[in-house]
Amino acid sequence: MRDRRRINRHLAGLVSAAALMLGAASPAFAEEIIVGVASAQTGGLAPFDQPSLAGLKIAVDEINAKGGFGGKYPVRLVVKDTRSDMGATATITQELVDAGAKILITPCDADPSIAAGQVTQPLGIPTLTFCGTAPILTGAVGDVMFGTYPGDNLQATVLANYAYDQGLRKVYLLKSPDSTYTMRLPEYFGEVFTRKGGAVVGEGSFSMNQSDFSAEVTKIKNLADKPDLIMTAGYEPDFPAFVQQLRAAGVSTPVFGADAIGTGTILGLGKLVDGTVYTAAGYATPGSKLAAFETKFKDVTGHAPESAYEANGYDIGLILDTAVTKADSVDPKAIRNALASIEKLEGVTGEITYAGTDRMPLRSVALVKYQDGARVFIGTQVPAAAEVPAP
Amino acid sequence: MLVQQIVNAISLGGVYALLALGLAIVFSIVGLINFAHGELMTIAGYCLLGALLMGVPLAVAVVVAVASAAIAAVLMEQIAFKPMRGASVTSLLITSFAVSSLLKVLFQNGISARPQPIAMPSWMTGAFQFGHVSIGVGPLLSIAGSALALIALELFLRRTVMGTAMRAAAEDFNVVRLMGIPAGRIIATAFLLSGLLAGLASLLWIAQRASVDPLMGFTPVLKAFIATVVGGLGSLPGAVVGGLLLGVIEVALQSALPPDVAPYRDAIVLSGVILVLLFRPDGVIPAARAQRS
Amino acid sequence: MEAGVHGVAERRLSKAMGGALVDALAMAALLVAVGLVLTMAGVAPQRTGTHAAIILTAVVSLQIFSGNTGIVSFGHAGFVGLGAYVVGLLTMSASVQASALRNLPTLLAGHEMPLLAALGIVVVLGIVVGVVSGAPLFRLSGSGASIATLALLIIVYTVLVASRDITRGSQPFYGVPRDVGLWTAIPVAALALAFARIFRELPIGLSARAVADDERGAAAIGIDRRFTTLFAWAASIVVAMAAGGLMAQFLGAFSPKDFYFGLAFTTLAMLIVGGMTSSLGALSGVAVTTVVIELVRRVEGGGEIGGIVIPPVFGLTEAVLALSMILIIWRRPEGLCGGRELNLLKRLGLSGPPTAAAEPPARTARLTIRADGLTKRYAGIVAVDDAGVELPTDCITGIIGPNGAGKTTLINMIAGAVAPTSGTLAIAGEPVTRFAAHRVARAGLGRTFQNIRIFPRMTLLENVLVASRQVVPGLAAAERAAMRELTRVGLAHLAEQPAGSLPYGLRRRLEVARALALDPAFLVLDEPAAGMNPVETEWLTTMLAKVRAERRIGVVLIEHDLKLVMKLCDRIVVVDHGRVIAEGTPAEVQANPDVIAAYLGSRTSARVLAQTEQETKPSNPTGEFSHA
Amino acid sequence: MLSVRSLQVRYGEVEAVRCVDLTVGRGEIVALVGANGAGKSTTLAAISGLVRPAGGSVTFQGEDVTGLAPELIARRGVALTPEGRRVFASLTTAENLMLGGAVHLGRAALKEREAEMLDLFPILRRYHRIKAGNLSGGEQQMLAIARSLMSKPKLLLLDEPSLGLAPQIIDKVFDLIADLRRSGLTILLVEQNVALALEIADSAVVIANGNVALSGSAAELATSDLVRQAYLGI
Repeated sequence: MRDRRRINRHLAGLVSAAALMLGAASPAFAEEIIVGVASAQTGGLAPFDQPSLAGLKIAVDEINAKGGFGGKYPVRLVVKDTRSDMGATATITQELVDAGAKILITPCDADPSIAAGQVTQPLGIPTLTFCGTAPILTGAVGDVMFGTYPGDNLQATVLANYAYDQGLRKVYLLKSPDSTYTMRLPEYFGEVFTRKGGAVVGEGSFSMNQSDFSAEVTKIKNLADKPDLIMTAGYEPDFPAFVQQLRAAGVSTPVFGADAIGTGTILGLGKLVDGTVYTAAGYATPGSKLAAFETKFKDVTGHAPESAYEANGYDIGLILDTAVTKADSVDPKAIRNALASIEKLEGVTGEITYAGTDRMPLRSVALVKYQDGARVFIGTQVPAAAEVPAP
Repeated sequence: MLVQQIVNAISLGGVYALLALGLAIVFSIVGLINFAHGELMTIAGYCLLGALLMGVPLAVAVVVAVASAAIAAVLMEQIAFKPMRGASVTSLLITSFAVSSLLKVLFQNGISARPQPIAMPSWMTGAFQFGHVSIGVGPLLSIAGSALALIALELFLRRTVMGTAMRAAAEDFNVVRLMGIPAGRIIATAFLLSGLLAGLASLLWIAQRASVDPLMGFTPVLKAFIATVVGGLGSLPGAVVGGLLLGVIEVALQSALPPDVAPYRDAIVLSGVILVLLFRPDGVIPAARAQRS
Repeated sequence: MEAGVHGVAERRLSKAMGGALVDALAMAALLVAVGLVLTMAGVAPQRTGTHAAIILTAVVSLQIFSGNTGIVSFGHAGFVGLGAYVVGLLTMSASVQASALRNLPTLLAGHEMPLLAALGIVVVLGIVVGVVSGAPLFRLSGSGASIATLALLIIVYTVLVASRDITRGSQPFYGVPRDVGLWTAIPVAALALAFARIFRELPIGLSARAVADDERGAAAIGIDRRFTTLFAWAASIVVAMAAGGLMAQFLGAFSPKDFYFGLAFTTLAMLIVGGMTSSLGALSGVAVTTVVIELVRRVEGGGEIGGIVIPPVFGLTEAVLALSMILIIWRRPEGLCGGRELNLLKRLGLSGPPTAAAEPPARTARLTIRADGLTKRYAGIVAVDDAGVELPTDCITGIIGPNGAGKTTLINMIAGAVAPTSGTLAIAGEPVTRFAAHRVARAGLGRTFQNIRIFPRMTLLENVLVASRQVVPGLAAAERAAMRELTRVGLAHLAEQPAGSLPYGLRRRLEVARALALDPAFLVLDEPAAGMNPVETEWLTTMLAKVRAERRIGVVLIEHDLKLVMKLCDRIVVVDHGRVIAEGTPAEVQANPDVIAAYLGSRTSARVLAQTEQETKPSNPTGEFSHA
Repeated sequence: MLSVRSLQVRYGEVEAVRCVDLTVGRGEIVALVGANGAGKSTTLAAISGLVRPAGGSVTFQGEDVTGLAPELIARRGVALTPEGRRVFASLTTAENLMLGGAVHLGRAALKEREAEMLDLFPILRRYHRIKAGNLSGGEQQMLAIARSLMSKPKLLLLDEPSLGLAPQIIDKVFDLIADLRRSGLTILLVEQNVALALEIADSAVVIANGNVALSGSAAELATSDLVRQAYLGI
């Protein structure tokens, strides 16, 4: 069986090589374009990669129904599970490249994405992370690496702007050293917030997956200088635990968070999270593209999207379609250049721009507030590039 | 503030104690450090979720959840650990790792990799005010829950034949069998109890975090493991003491460490564990084991 | 080249070491061959191979420690990580460093070393880190030590995460040059594997395996468990950190979570699948697991194979790994290789046991063990109460007494296995009170145990070699000395067998041979004849008498078989209820009413005594212990 | 009542019992004697089910019980008082006694039997609520025997009851064994102290190196030179 697979792979290689030559000779010939997906379908990153892939698949099916990228290059997704393992990600990336992938999608985290990017960078193959948000990601790899989701610094900027505009001046930052996201996002927030004139009155730390916040809460409660808001990038299960325990201790200071808390669990907390503001890649207002996507997603898969990653996955499909259309070629370098020049693409999550950025998209960030057990849409912001703190 | 932190410490330590006790009961009888204990918690969580989704009242759902963890524990023993009886502690430990990782894959692919929300009733997030001190319903519930469970377990171990037999079996399993008490039933009871404790701890844990996910069992079982080691592997009073101690130390460090040092908290706690082991290799309260010549 | 090494093996190397070198070369050659095949197969297979070779290095590091000492370590993954960060920092370009690590201490900044130099530093650092982190391990043993390694894993992880200025904390550490390919990883892996294969034959490796098999038995032949464990730990940490260095340059970017429980479990699983106690086990574990993962993951993505559409089943890899691990533990707890090494020379029939050395010279000086007022109290019970004895060389002393009288405790105190509550002890005039067992052993006391403590997973030769090399410089000479003792107890023909396969009676002989290999001034035997048949007992008696006469050593034995005692011993010490109640020649002791009472109970003894007085004694030249 | 035929027991490679035959009749005391390591305790362990015989058979009251789990053999009325007493040190005297009869007797019968045992061993009455670990060696031996008797066994297997006890205590224990026999209990006694054993036994079996070296009536053996040779090595 293995031999046959290998022969198949060799055949695929030969076919694509032949197709490439043919393609060069006659550009009208419809050729398949392979999108390699090195994603974590199991392990710690699976909660992010699984929904992202589900969204991407829907987009690809739709695009193929119309003839493929740019209407003429049928798309084939080759998906391999990295098991959330770094070494496996690098190897699998190489395999996908060997299998003829012209575009590569990497897991929802900076580490494996950088490891994969180091394989694709020398080959010039455009590489997009599913939803990695660490802004250093693209700089660490080079010009083939693209973020798709709003970066940590971008989200923090939008949040800080909003908080300052609401007249809040003193912030308590709650960080966890356990991940880039939980550590850096509040720090970016602090940076923007102090630059605007706000003050950081205290910092606390927590360990992820350790639901007990009582000591931290007691500390916050007894702060001499009472904060106007608490900013954290903690998510499940830490965020619900924190808010529950904070409110139970009688502290009513509003808590701001980032996109990872836009989930059913947090919504399910009801009145506890009243006043919590968070960022999102997009917001499904009635009649919006996102709302339409969610309906569509439910029709196709039988269940509603569990997060914003499904929509983001779908948008990756749109981004790639746009880039290939623009490049009008399956040459990775051409696609890369086309990607880098995308400006104000209307995705289902909002507006996406790569032109003029370091390939972490400058894109719209939705601000949402939990109120009375429901989500209230505050608005969408695209911050000025200058406001966003450096990675 | 001090009173409040003490309450915090007891409440956290209580949950650790329940978990540690679950590990210790099984270890004392069959010499297995069951790392799949965390997955029993996850099973309880999913069953709680399932029951609630089917519209079962909370009280009933709680019973269903705890019972399911207990049944799962007994099944786990029957399927995975029974063929391994008498194997070395390390073999058993590693088998339990394998079982744990198998179950995680099952949850991730069979249910969902994403956390599933479990809405806790709002009264659980209230607080009582005692003068300057306000104490949350959550911590109180967890203190009361752990205390009741510990008392119930103590009564079971002291007042019933099976309980007495289990204490005896922890000391000298073979002699208990010589009294005509079936080995299988003692082992099954040990797993049943550990499952009940895991289920209960799971409820208290979930009450704090409001969601279930496939990987949720890992952190608590790690803490429980540390607690049992500090307390004395296989010693039931040791497990309780170890759990409480760990809770107290964690809360104390969390509230006392300056922000610069705070990230090193776990390193400090674990160095403490090594220190305890250096001076008391068998833990704070070593398990009573029959000396066999 | 192999022939050359083989030739050297004949002349200067010990047999075992020669065999190990050949095995090491064979395994290295295999790795190189696999590398060549992979090189031809394409870039992706090469990556798989590179990654597997690095993982192999990590698994080998685990094998060196856990396989030899028997302490399962969860901590190695953390040290792999430490190595990755060190190499990352040292080899990173200064410009990337300036942007990614702005607050890096200047000591660490701007080295831009080549990989090899960085690995050199890792080796040195590994020794330091190993010695420092090993401190708790060499004080603990068994599961306590195992748990301490788990704690170390968490500590290393936490420190890596918390030291943000140096490691970027939990953020990806990137910008490490990626110079590690198949032909960097394979030589390092081969080197590590060769080291692991050779390590087990080195004195320290032998000692470690002995400690793992039987801690008290090892102490009795002068092995310092603490030092041995620490040494094995430090050596393994060096390899682990080197694996980390390769990993750093293979991945280019990583963060602390890549070197946490996930890696710890994976490497441990691989080692267990292959078999923890041999370097071949490490190799086969990694090979089998890698092949299984490669096969299964091709299926789990789904697709069409031979016209049949297979739906994707993600998680299959993990599930298959977990299941195969459970199956291995159920069916082959010793792993696929059953804990055996390649032993190529033996397989090919090119190696036989070494020749035996000549007898050591007889001792000339008369020495004594002197115990005064030895007392041992266990919670409320006085096992030995103010016992004073003198045990000279060139004499066989029997210690007798009813079951539970305290004989074994007394012997254990003399041998350092049990610390006395009070009292003093001197061997040959040198005070050794409260010395640990291994120091007493080195002071010239060899012993056997009531419930035999041989090293079942080592061969007979290794069992004795580990003792002889304590007194004989040079492994080759020690091997010959070991062979001499095996010959003496009549086990030379079984030298290459694992000791665990010996029948009971022969185990006793092996234990005696091991004690004799220490070339002790005193040989202390705890119930040497228990469980032996009359022929075996007779053989033992003759052998002991001969050894005593030839080497003029002091023999001390506890024995229930009074026939043997009376026949063999020059002096007898009688112990009851923790006290020495009589001492003297066999005849003197037998006539002592206290002794008879102690043996037979007060009521019967009166009757027996009355009878004893009636019996005539001349018919029993060796003395007899009369009885109703 | 008990019949052991060609019993063979291995611990891995070690053959602890090679071939042992013995018969215990109703109401008898049979002594199983021999040197340390001869295979006496292993024989008892095999009869009680603690180790699985590698060969041979054990028949109790006409029923083949070879290789049954210890709990099943215990339920048929065989009680073993193990070597070294092995009382549950962290349990009270009362709890130790209770476990002895827990699966054999109902609640009321259990109380009654406990009272009988306390009459038989008055010394234990004082230590009723005391942890067994705090009792002296002799008291622990009494407790261990009483614990075995709680189940009203038909056959009592006694392993080295004199081990580690002071001479006066040993005499007491053996007086007690003689009393038990008078009350109709069948006893298989393993004892290293051959003189003591032969004094109270009806018949005896001498084991050496896992084989039966000799067997016969206690009176015969007590005067036999062969016993002295086999056991005392004279």
